Amino acid sequence: GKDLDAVKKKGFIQAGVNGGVFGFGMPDEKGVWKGLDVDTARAIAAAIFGDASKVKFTPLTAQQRFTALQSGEIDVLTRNATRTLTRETQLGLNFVHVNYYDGQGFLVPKKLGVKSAKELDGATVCVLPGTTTEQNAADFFRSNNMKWKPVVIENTTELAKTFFAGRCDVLTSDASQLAGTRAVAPNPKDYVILPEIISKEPLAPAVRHGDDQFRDIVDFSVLAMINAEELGINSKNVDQMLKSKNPAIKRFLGVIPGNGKALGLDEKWAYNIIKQVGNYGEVFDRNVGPKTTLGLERGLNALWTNGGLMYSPPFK
Amino acid sequence: MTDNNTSTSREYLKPPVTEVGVLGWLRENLFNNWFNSLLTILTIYSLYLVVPPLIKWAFVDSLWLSDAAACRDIDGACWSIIPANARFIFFGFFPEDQQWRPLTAMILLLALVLYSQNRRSWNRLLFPIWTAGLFVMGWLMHGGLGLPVVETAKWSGLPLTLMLSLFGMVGAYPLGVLLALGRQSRLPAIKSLCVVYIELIRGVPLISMLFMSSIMFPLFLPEGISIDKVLRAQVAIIIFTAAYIAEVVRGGLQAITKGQYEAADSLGLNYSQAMRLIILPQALKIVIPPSVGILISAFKDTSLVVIIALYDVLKTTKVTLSNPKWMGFSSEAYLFLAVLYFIFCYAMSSYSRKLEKALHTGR
Amino acid sequence: MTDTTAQKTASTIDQPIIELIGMHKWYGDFHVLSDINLKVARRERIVICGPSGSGKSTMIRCINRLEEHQRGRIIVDGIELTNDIKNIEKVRAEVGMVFQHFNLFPHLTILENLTLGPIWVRKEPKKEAEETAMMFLEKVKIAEQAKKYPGQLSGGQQQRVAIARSLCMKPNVMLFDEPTSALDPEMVKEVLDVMIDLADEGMTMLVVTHEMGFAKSVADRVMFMDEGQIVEENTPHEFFDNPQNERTKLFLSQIL
Amino acid sequence: MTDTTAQKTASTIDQPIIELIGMHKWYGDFHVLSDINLKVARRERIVICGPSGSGKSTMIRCINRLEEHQRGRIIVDGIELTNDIKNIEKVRAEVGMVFQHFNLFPHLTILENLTLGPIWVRKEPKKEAEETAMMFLEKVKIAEQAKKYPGQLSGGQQQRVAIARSLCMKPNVMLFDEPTSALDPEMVKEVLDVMIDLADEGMTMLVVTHEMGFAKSVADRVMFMDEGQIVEENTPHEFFDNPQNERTKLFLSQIL
Amino acid sequence: MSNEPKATPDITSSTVPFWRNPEKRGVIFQIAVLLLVLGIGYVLFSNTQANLKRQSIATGFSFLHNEAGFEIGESVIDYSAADTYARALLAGALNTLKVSFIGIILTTLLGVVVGIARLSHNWIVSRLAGGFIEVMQNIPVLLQLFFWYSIFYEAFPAPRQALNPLPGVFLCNRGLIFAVPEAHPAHTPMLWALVAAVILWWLLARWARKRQDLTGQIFPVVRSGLGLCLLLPALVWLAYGAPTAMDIPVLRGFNFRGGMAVTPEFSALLIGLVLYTSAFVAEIVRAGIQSVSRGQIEAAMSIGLRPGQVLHLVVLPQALRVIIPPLTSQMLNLTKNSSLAIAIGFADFVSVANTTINQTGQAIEGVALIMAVYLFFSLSTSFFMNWYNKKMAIVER
Ligand SMILES: Nc1ncnc2c1ncn2[C@@H]1O[C@H](COP(=O)(O)OP(=O)(O)OP(=O)(O)O)[C@@H](O)[C@H]1O
Ligand SMILES: Nc1ncnc2c1ncn2[C@@H]1O[C@H](COP(=O)(O)OP(=O)(O)OP(=O)(O)O)[C@@H](O)[C@H]1O
Ligand SMILES: [Mg+2]
Ligand SMILES: [Mg+2]
Repeated sequence: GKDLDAVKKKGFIQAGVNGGVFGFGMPDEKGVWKGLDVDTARAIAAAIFGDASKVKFTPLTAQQRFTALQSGEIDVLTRNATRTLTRETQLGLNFVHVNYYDGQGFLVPKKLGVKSAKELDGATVCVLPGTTTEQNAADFFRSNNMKWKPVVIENTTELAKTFFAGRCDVLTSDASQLAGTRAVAPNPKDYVILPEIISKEPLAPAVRHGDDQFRDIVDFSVLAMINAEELGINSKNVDQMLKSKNPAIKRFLGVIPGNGKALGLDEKWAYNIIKQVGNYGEVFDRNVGPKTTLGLERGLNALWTNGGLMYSPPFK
Repeated sequence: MTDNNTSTSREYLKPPVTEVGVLGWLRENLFNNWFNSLLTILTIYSLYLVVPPLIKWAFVDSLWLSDAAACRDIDGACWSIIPANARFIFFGFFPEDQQWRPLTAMILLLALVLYSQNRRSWNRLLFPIWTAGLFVMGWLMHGGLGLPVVETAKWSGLPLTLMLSLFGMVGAYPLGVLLALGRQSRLPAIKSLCVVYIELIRGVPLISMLFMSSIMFPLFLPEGISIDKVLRAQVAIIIFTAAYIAEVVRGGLQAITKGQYEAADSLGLNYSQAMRLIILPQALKIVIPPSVGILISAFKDTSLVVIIALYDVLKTTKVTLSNPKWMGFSSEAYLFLAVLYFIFCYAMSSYSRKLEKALHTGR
Repeated sequence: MTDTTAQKTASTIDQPIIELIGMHKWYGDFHVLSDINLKVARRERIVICGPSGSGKSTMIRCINRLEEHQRGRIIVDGIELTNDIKNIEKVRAEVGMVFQHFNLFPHLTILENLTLGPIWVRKEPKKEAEETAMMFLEKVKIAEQAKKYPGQLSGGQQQRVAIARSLCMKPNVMLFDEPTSALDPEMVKEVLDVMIDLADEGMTMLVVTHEMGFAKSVADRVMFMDEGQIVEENTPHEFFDNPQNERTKLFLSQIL
Repeated sequence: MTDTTAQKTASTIDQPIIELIGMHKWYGDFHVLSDINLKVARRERIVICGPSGSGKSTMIRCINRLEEHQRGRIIVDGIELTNDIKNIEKVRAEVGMVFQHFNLFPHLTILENLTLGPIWVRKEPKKEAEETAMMFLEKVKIAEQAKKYPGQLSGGQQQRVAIARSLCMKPNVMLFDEPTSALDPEMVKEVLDVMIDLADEGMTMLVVTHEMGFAKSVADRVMFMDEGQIVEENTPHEFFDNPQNERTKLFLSQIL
Repeated sequence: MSNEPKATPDITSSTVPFWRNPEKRGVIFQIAVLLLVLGIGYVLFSNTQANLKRQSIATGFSFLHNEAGFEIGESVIDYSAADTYARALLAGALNTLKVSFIGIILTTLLGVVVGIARLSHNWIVSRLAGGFIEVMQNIPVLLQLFFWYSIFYEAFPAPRQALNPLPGVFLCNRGLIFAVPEAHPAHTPMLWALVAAVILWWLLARWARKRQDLTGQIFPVVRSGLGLCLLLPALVWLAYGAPTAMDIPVLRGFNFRGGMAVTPEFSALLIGLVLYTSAFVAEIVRAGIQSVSRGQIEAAMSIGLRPGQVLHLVVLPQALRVIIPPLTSQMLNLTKNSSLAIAIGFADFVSVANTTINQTGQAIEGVALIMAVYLFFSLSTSFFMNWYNKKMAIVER
């Protein structure tokens, strides 16, 4: 398709990322991009070019992200965007497989003694604008007949600081970010995440309408990471796995050709992803997992075999 | 008067003590009536309340070169955030091994500024020197001709701030001059177009222009064509600044007497010659000080590109602050930025004041 | 003129109207005026001249307290100038001043310029103030310009308006600080004419000027100042024909 | 002078160099010039005088199209002034103009002021233009100031430079609009001397001035304008000694 | 002399080719430029149309009637998530107006004070004012806003530890919350009484002027006017039995209920804008006062005017002419800069429009709305200013 051709001609893929969310898309002290979304984009580059470094990142605000994609400024959007019906239809986008299942929740200081989100009547709530968060929160409070006051701040950092300083009683955001925010609190133990998850937030990469081949490649790049984890392949053992007898693995890694041709890619595309970026579990652990500052559990993002939602269709 | 002129020998008396010296100065400047005395005492008292704790926080109890963890244990300022993150704050995404390039470019800029700050160097050479300087700076930043190319998406931090304002000014000036000439034009259509442009742009905030460049503009272009984000913001800044320059230049044009136009006409110069050789050289010289003022605002205004996710020096600092390690030290970081901006702007504004005086007295 | 003034005037008829006794003034370290002694009798016309920077302006500005003196006494019509605001106000009501640069109020019409003082300081009804104003405007031969703004008048006209403005306050003394030196030559005469009329009517006048013709024809006494001192004073006749002091001679040789 | 000009000059030698026929001009509703008829022969020197606002400046400014006329014809050296830009350019190259306020270009040196026209309009090489310029500067006796800026010169010097600037364009006619009235009296003579030299060399000149001495000694004809019309014209002798028109008489009585 | 203006030009220009006729050249040039501008406009427009269609993006302003579905932190009018986008935007616009209006008043006051302080004979005061002006002018306002906001939420305690400096007044990181009189039927008549007092004041001023014209006596109009404004409402209040019930804020649940609150976002924005702009205003005021020459003041003093009268009758009328035009453009700057509210969470027009763009995806309409609203503010101000300047211009020769 034309988008893929254009990307190949350019020699790199232009990915829109968040730029300010720790663990998902943010530059480190050296200016190197880090995060789950960033690694997803790298995986796509590895699939197309066999080189995970052939990707350039464009940081985008919430308002810019869709026009940037529509106008062709970026080729793929990997910026914690929730897949919704309107976005899919009215904005002319195609979302691919979810790379992070999220849901909106509430973070409160322990000392308030709040046990449930239903007790939040009259609270002041810190919200990050530009996502579905504002609307979700409004819906939740309305449906439970509670009053509230939003404090809407554009910038994640500013918002977190504001919350810790006690400007708001509650911080609402996607659960992933709540954990992240709590992790950087002056004293993380003073804060709890309330049990209610008030929305479904399947965060997925998106491409624009018009090039199904490219969409497939992006979709399967995400799936390949999940599939690899299912198959037990990771960046360290991928070379040995090339010798595996398992036909599923052989097909996956392109030892038995076919998948690559079907996508219009090199047969080693999946191998390249795993070798250069890692499987989903690795990427998760590296960026947001329990050992990182964010310290997120796998939860919904565990493999289906472990009670999560991550499930890959067969690669054949 | 010499001493031998005896008829009226003039005795110079010392003035009463209350008029001169420290006492005189104090009386004259601080305590010349009860109201001023009260004011003085109140001011000194409030300074006493504010300044010592501030000094304690900023200097006595502070850390300058430590890691983030050490900072959590002190009461004072944690200036360490700056040196620890200096690379990213100043140069952002610019590849580390190429970092010398923006550094050289900035030093070059500084040298150019220092050189042209002296009015004696305002001669025919100045323009080619600046043109060459800007080209070299562009080359250093972008690469090519032997240097690896660094695309604009990676330009960030202080160089981006400087480039946006500098090229904003350089780009806006010709446009502004054209608009000013257009606004003075006798042709009604041209005049109204320019008036509409100038008033429209001056009527809206810069961030709406930036929104336009970042959200709306991509939709204006034909399918498949896209313009770099930095360039779009740069264009928005140019379009915006040009309107203000136009008004300043118009002031300069109005200061040129009708006689100059007539003398040019009667020599037989045509419109463009008269403008180029007679009117603009005079008008532009008059408006140098207010132009510096516009440069200052342009420099300050580039900080608004944070709102459209460009990594100028304010944004790189904010990114540093979103790193959990350094999250708590925003006051220090903001103060540092404030000082940085202050130094640049103050230098420019005091220079423009000096210039204004110099141009006012001399021809 | 209010009743009290009239009384006081009567009681002090033989006293000098202006008296400066051992007056000194400094600007910071700089000794501008040193030991000035001066008595001006009622109806006396005094011309003051001297080189630039000699302190002429400063001296007459001290008389209506536009500048503060630091030592010695200044007594105007029996009122001594001290820090007392009441006294300063009284003296200023008594003394009219005309400046080199006219200092008309550009935002007011000629008529309003003239009535401002009478209305706000002397609390005259507007109508009355305007009548007086028109009278003085006629006197300075400029009545037809009453509705114009100062910016629309020539320099000579402006200076005449300025004189009329002072006269509207019915002063007993008029001070002039180089009233013609900012004027184009052809306008000097019209202003001097007005001043001569004024002198003829018996106004007490202190005039800083280099118009020696005016001095000769009008002045009762001419004073020469240099370096902050009154160096010489004499009748015009003696002063011009027979100057005593070296510096006066030098000055006169340059100016005549 | 280019070849074509020379040819044309030859072929039109007995024609008037400037001809105004039934020329009218309005500023909006205001009729400034009405039915002006004027013929200027080659080498003729004409002085124009008249009260302020009578339209003298406007008339000579029409001749090099600094103002546009609305009716009648203006023909300069055989070229009629119409809307045609080419013609306007030609006429301006033919006609030099000197203004009351000199209008030198303050950002250029004297020499640059003089060479600007020759270089950009007549496309002369710089060297040649500078040589010519120096020649004319010498002629107006000011060659040593070539490197200075106008702001550093006295009024009289500036006006002489302005004359030289016009001459550098090698005009056939020179227009002067009160060239001496913005000058201090002591500088008038130096400018008039230059103009007299010019007249002696046979330059065609139209001079608006009130310097009657100049008119008497130099002019071939003197014209008197009032209310937008040429009221009287005559030889200087007749004009001054025997004016015909009442208004002329009144004007002369005021000015002489 | 005939008085036919612009009589038929018998200077025939028909023979001149059009490219040599300056007027025709001008017309042709203008047409060319207009065509160029229209052409560019058309290309952009058609591109946009094509893009929107291709990507099936909704267009038009019909979204304004849809339910907004988001809350706004503070609003002058009643607003809830169930209202339309149009109402949300209106609430945003009113918030912009609110902060601009209060900001303009405070800026003017502070600017005048600092400007006068800059001219003070008191060395310390004038230096401090100078320092204030330099610091404020030379730091980007956005940075200042961040700074003030962080002061607000970091320096003040939580609601439960709220400072209570006066009874009924609480200061905490939720803002300044204070008691207001409980709603009472007396309030409307009191308001009318105030209006009546203002009208009376005006009549009084006219009467005083007339009396002064006639008798020369001066009446203390300002003092008696202010007195009226206090007295009349107070009388009405007494007539209604002097209701003293107050709506006192109390801490219930998370927040204070009742009373009136000024939020930190609003305060930070206000303080930031006021401090920043007042530095510029101070310079304008200083320049304006200095533009009145010393001679004017001396002349006024020498006709015997008191210092207060000198200021009121001579200095201010002249200084204001110099001050007002640049002052207005500073006021406009303040209004435009209030759009930075988006960075610190105050729900101004831009911030609401931004959320709207984000939820509806209709960027073009959103940005167009933003521009239109600010243009409306600016242009109406300029029209007023042009009128004012014409009226006040000092007549010159
Ligand atoms: N405000 C001031 N501060 C300091 N020095 C001053 C001030 N005003 C005047 N002077 C100095 O005082 C001296 C006397 O000034 P003054 O104006 O009285 O002179 P003058 O005789 O009126 O001269 P001129 O003929 O130039 O008006 C001068 O040397 C002047 O420089
Ligand atoms: N641009 C203009 N618009 C309208 N009226 C004008 C303009 N220029 C001049 N006038 C009027 O035309 C009349 C003639 O002006 P002009 O300058 O030709 O007079 P002049 O004879 O040169 O007088 P002066 O001796 O004062 O220079 C005057 O009444 C003047 O007010
Ligand atoms: Mg003096
Ligand atoms: Mg004239």
